[in-house]
Amino acid sequence: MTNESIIESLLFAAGDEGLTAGQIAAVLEISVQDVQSLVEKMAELLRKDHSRGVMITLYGAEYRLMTKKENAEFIQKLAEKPSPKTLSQAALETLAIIAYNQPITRIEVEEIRGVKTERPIATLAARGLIEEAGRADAPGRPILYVTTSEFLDVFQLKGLNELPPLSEEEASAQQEADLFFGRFEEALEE
Amino acid sequence: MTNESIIESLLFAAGDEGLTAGQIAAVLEISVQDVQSLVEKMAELLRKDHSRGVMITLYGAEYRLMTKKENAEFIQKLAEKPSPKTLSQAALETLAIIAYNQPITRIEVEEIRGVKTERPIATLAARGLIEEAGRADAPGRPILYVTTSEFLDVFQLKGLNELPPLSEEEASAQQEADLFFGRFEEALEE
Amino acid sequence: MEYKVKIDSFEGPLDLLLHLINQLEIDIYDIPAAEITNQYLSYVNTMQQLELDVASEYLVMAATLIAMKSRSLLPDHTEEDDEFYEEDPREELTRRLVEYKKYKEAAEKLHVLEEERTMFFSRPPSDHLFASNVEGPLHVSIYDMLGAFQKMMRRKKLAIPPKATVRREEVSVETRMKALREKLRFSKEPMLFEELFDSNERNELVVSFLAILELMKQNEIKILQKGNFAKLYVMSGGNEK
Repeated sequence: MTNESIIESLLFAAGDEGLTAGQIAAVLEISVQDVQSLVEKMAELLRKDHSRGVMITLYGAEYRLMTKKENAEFIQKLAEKPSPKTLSQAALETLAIIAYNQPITRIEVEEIRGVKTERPIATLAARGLIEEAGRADAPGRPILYVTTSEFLDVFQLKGLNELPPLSEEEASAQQEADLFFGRFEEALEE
Repeated sequence: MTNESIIESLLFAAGDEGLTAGQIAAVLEISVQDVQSLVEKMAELLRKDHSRGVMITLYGAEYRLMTKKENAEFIQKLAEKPSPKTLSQAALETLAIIAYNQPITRIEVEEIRGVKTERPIATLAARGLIEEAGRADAPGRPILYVTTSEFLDVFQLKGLNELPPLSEEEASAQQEADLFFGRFEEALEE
Repeated sequence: MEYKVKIDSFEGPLDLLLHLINQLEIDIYDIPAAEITNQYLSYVNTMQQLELDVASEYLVMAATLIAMKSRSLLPDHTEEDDEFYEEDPREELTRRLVEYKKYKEAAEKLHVLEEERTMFFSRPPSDHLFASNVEGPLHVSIYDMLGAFQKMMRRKKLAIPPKATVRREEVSVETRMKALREKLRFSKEPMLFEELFDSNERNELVVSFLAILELMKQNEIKILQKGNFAKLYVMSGGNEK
């Protein structure tokens, strides 16, 4: 694969946070200058190519892939159409993080998701699935969120302790060799 | 901007939520068939173009942009978290039995595996790979399990019809004979 | 301790039997009862000696095998023609093994697909997509939530250097006004005043505040407050009735 291909992969996976030329250079093992000229060339090609829907921006020190401004109206149109599921993946992710980590602030949720989470939180609050529960003892006193009884209702849980465990428990719980075991030994000895 | 450009923008914005052909069609105001053939053409171009780092996948009903497999090592170089653990042998066997026989009860799975299957089922449910789908019309009204859309995603399937075929080698004369005599026996018992 | 690991890794009696059949290179459709029973029992004995927990399923199978073996030692009292009417435990065992083997192999194929899938990465969906659906009954299950969570876990978060080295570019009031307009248009519902500030940097706070004032002045936005000290909400569309 070409360096252009790898850079596209990296910028795509990096999401809204983007990557610096230095980070890309470290991965490709080429100089920062080479990265800069490569990315500039890619950005130029993207700008000119009307069949492409993304562009590269330099925001602070980070390169980011973003959708082209010309297509914003179509993205908005998509945003206006209700999701085929009743909760979007973004909302479900956010809800899972809150459910398993409550009380939790929006910033903390965003750190886990790696993306802004204002709208999913607004949706979940409007749906009555989460609510505010005071403020964290942190700079800016951010709002803490918890799930509601409506959440338990919708997901048919008696309580939060009924949430399934998230990680695969290793087969450490020892299965007891039952009574049969003893009888079997006897049978063998006979 | 071209439809290709808009589709790229939409798929980019949707990220791993993905979009169905129907959702794209509604935004572009063209037919679902047109979307399908456009997206397929785009996917083909992406596959062939070594300067591109992303591809279009279809798991379940959703098209998604994903990084190409060839670039995985470069992304992993920068990744904060290790790859999630793949499923244990027990979980995979259980999942295979459920996938090919859904809906199915735990007892039926255990009959095939010849061993208790509570823990693998709990693991699979926690990973969102299987879900409950009502109860069987049998004594004790046991829970029926089916696979989810997340299952299709994890195993790169468009649908259940894309499951790898179960091995045919056992369809030997011997097994056919077994089948025949099995039916014959049943007939006799009636 | 490799031995222990190996024994521990069987997925039950059928898996162990398949292993033995493979090792002894015997025909799954013509299992020699005596040999397989002896081998099986020696494995189960080893498990006991190593003080592994031997699940009851292994012992049930042991009993079945012992029954099968003793049966094979008895003189065949059935007539040739009656052979198939006789319930042969070997046939039943073969059927179960063949059935189990099918899924064991399918599990291996699924594993290959699963491994390959971990090589593809996506990005998080944009914040403002699909989030506005707040009406109608909710048809969503805990499994949908877990599935979404797993999808998120599979995403790669790429490491970002410390923010200290980042220099913000200067943002003009005009640019900020445009951004705020867009943000409010996307949001449709009133947004919290605080939500309009993306950055905590002083320069940007000031520019954002000036932009909000300017938008108010131009009657493009409205600010709502329910009472003294209540939260400020901002919504667009001041100038359109």
